[in-house]
Amino acid sequence: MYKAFGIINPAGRHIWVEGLQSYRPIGAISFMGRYRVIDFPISNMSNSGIDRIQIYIRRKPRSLTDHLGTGRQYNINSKRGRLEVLFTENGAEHDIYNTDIASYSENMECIERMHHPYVVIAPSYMVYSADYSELLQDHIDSGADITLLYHPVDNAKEAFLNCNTLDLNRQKGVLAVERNRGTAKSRNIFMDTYIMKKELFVELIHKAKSMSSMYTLADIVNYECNELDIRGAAHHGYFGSITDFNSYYDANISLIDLKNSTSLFNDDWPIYTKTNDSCPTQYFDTSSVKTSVVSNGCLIEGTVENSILGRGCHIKKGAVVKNSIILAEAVIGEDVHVENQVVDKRAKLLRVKEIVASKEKPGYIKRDDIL
Amino acid sequence: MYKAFGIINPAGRHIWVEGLQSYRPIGAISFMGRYRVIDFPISNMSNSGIDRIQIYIRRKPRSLTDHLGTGRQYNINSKRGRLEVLFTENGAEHDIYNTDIASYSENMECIERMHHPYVVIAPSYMVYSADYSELLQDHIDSGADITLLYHPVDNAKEAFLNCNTLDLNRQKGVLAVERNRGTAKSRNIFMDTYIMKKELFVELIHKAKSMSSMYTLADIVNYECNELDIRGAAHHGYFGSITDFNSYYDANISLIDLKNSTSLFNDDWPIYTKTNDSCPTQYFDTSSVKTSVVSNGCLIEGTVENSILGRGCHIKKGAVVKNSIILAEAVIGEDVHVENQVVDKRAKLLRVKEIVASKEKPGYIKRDDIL
Amino acid sequence: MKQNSMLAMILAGGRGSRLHDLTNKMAKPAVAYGGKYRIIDFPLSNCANSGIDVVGVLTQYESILLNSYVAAGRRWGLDAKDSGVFVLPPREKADANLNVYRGTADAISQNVDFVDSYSPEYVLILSGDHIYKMNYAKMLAEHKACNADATIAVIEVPMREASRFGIMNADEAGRILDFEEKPEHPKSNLASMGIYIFNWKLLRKMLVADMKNPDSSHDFGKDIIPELLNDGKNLHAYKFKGYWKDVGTIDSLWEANMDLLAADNELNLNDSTWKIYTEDVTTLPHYVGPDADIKRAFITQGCTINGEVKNSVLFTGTKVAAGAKVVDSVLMPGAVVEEGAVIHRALIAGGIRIGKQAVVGSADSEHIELVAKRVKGVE
Amino acid sequence: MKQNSMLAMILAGGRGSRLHDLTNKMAKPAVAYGGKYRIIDFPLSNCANSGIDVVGVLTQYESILLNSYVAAGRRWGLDAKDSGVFVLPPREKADANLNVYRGTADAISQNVDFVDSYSPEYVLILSGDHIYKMNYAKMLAEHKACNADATIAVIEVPMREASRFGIMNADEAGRILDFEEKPEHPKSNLASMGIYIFNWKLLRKMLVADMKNPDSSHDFGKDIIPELLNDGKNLHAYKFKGYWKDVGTIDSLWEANMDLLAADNELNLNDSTWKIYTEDVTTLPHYVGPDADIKRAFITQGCTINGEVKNSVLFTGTKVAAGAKVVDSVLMPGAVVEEGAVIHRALIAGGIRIGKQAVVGSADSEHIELVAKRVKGVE
Repeated sequence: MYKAFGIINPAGRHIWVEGLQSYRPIGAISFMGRYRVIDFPISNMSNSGIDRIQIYIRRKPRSLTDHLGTGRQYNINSKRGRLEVLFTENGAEHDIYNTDIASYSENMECIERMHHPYVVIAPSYMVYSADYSELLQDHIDSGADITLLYHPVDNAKEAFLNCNTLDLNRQKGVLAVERNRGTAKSRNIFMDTYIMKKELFVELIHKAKSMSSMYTLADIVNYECNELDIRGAAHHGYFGSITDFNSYYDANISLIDLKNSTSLFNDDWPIYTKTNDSCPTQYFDTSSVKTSVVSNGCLIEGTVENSILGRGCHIKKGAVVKNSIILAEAVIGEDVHVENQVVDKRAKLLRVKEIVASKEKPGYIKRDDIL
Repeated sequence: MYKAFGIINPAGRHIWVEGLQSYRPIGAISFMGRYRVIDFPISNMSNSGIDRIQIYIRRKPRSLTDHLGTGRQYNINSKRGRLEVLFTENGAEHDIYNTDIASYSENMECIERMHHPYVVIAPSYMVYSADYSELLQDHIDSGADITLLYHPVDNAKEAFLNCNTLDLNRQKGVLAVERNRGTAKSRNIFMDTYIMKKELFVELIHKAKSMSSMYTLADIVNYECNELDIRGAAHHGYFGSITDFNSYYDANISLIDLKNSTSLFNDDWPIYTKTNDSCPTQYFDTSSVKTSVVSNGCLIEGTVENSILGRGCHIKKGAVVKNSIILAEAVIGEDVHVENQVVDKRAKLLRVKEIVASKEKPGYIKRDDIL
Repeated sequence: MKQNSMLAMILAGGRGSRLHDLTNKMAKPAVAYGGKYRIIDFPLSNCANSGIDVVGVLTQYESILLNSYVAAGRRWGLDAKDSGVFVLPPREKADANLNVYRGTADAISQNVDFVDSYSPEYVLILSGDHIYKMNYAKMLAEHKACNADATIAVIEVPMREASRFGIMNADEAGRILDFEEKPEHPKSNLASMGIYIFNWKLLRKMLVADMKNPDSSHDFGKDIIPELLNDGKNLHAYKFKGYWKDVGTIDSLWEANMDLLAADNELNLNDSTWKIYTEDVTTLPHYVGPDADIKRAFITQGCTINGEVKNSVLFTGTKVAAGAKVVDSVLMPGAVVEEGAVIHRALIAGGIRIGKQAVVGSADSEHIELVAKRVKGVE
Repeated sequence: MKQNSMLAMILAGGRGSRLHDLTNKMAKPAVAYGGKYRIIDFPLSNCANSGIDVVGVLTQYESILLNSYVAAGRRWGLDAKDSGVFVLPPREKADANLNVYRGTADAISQNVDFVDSYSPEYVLILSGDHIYKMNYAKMLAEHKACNADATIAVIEVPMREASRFGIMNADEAGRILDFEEKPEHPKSNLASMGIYIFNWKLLRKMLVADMKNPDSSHDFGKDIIPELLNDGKNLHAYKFKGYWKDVGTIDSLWEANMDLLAADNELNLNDSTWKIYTEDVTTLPHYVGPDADIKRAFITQGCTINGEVKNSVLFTGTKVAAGAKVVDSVLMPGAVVEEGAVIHRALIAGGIRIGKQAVVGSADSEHIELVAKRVKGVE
């Protein structure tokens, strides 16, 4: 499938994973122990035959560029294909002008250089599996101008509150793209995934820019709903949207459940990531682990339940880890009790023996912190 | 040689290659047709066995990160070794606070993480060959605290005006590091290359920062001349310092001369770069080329003299190119006469038929421009 | 394998003995071509550009250079996570001794386990010694669209030359009716290019049967294709248009190089949408000296030219000294022409030195002179 | 080659027939070890970590898996510009037919042209089937410092076991006085590890002579080393301290895996300054179910464990169902233990399924049971 190139769009200003995002863009945040969030959209593209991918990024690029390398781990041909990291230099972090349109516009030259007729745009902050080559074929066959991917949910009152929704007619025509206001249970959550002709994409960028410096791609697509043939395509299978700290926590924890993880991961649709060459995890005499996902390189002497351990964690004797997400190389010291926490990379929980939060409001321990 | 890690330091605020540098950092500027300036320090490090290299960068990172990839083209083991691009996020372009010390300081965590006892620091804007493993061994054997590399020249009145010089005693002890004021012909031009213990380096960063927010590494080393045992090591062979537009032009043109290029390039000390997979250059019936360096992928129908052609240039029938540096994919149209020019990437010189400057003040044609 | 579930196998075992001294120390697919390439770069780059991730290369004769050359799959970008170029020489097994490949089909048969380990739906069989650019993805699409059991790429050749080829007779829809190897009286001018797509399950069955057949020569053209036609399978002819050359002799290798000098040469190596990838050589761009005179030439990096070069192709690192003259010739990698030497209609092998004032070849010879030993000049 | 001008050659041709069914379809160096590794990962990672860029791997027996495994040099970072892992099977030459390697020295002799193409100063000869971590750069430094003609790595073994090894008798400075292959009455306990550094010029000369010697068995230990000693060459013994294991039998392979369970095991695979690199597998981290009970275990990604696992090593993608019990055992990649099955002191080969309620091995057996075929359980 050389018809389309891919774009991984940056998180907009309404999306912020408190704590974790101070150190890296959402795409570079650890997920399910050994992945980064951005592994999902890139693997989807690679598996769909898309081998020219632009990744837009605004700040703290190091962890992301380190992780991506030249894209070989995503099985992208290093001659023919290319992962291109495009930087946005203008505009500060929480700036209201900080839109995806601004990023595209600043790198317009690189977009115009692509010779593919179509573009597939997917977000760096959503986790799902989807075959874009099928979606593109359907898009072409349908004759639509734009196809938007959505996921029907029935918990939109309490979840996906930072997401957009699609208002659809019976023919799946999109009537509006609007923010989820939590007013109804059943909603079609917009997955921030677009398929359209490259030409139309360029046109929309220009138009959005001329209409308002604050317009996003979703805004301009919403504006065009009456003018263009915009259609929704329903997504099935696991869908996680990481738009704030709680949704990050929930998405991870929900995937401990084999039923969910089986619907996201399957052998025919590999999710690639960068290997760290860690050795297997070592369990000691005193270990007790249940219902957990454990990455390589850990040393486990304590108790772990309903948790996710990143690479190279050390759970010492007498330590108890429950309902928590422990990022790489963290140390949980002897007899330390951790519950409902996200423990960031290399944090060491040694002296304070009780670090417990509620499930509704999980806690966060900063990177490199010693407690 | 796993004793040292490498640092490629960024160009300070007094260094600016007018025109070219608007689009990319100096390190990413094309050199001798197929190279980038940064290929030289990285190849020197790789050939010396240094396989952990930090590259500091401030702005317009795309062309540099694209070019560097994971460093495989520099023969750096992709598991054991690492090219790490470190970004400086604070401080604007021409900011007076824009010092190398500020960059190091912002990324102190990454420097402290290195477990090598020594550091070799080389600039991204100087072109030379040197074996750092020998220099390091000499440094260790000498017992000096810091070794500085210098190049003795006898044209310091008119050249190297943006460089520092070393004031040396008879034992090659450094008495001062001071700006070349063009007051004497013979000077020891400081090659902005340092060898010292990592610990001392970290100490100097802290000290410089505490003394003045505007202090550079060279400033603090100068300040320490009385306290520390700082020695000069003389460099032999070709030395080019690219600190402004004229020195960029001169360094390129001087290397057309086989005598100079042979002293920079030799089979035992490969200068690596990223291949572009261009096919060989095609000469047509009407071509006439003399005393020039020609990269692959060009189509030559016209006349080229004492010039350097980048990859994929097209010199059309009747065109005359003299004493010029033509960057990749530029087109010199029919009967266009170009003399003493630097023509940036993808520029097309089609309609204006005379583009001639003087050798003393060579001209510059902007990237993507159509004349 | 995700992209199109097709794996490629390149037959690269042949010596190519009509290339004489050029193939003493290397197999034919490793022979240099076009200034900076080796012949096998073409099928390998075609694979990379067609989105094929896994390529097996069947080697045998003097495979050391070829093996290490293709093993570095990075050259064609075939070094990503699930990609690779795999060298497949004959090997010793628990139930079989070390044995040479007895034919093109036998080479695949002996590596059924390799193919199986990727469980591809389709297998593409290629020859390692043809020069051409082809999008195998398009061929696969036609194979699928026609519901073919096997698809064979064919090219129209001049009718008078047809008897030198394997000729396919196909109906209008492209279904192959019969196949004749080098027919005296060819019925069509559609020559097989030796490029096949098979449904792997079917081919696997055929190969297992073929291995047991004592009368078989274990060759695709002679045994497998006729057998498939006998069985009434749907064999489809995929018509290829474009440059295609099998360089079997010194004359044709020279000719293929000369083809590149035409302003609008059909192979067009300068096409950035279908690059041919090759070894990345660490040399300077080429240097043209003050006394050089170059017209109609194809010159690559690492060369140093100070003499006259006309209508010639200069490979990596060649040198032409002042006063020397190279006309209608090919200088292979590292060849050196000293002061005043004159070369006409010759192919100078890699690393060979032509001494001062020496005269090699002649402007009106019928055949091209291959120079594979040092020619002494005036001392 | 810039860094230390030493090229490595790994001898990986052996079948390792005492590993029985494990080596039916693969050579011994390809055998799985330690949860996620293959044995040959150790010499290859050691090379990468020692700054060696070019490695030749001499393969022969059932080399398909091994060839394609090592060909992907990216696994050890050996895929940079001037780096590479090159598979060197026996080959057909212009002046020689396809022939198996007759001995360790013959394997190098047949590839002199490969070594020559890199013109190294030193050649490091390694065995592909030993488990250890070693910095060859240090060994080379000692080789240079001693001005040795050849350096042989040795390890102290218990005196009573010395007669199972090739024993070096060296003086205090480390100069080797004599060498005895499996001596009845060993004079020292310094066993050769089969790791040699040679000055290439000297070795090259020795090999050419050895090829012509009709009485030679073309083996380093039996022919080359004794010959060097005869010639009065300076042979140096490099003393290695640390974990080193040649896993020749099922019992020793099992033991080497069990060694990893000790809290302070000497091999220490968790050392981030000397990582062992291996295939990058695309799987989830391992999943531990609600009914799992794991103590003293070494478990890697892709496993699903819901039963009892004690004192065992679980390789990539193994499954232990609820109610199953795995004790003192090794489950090789993809092995599946179904509900209620019980395994003691066994080594379950890759992909093997142990059926429901089946019982395999016993807690007090002398030897380890190798299970290489499916064990049916209660249906």
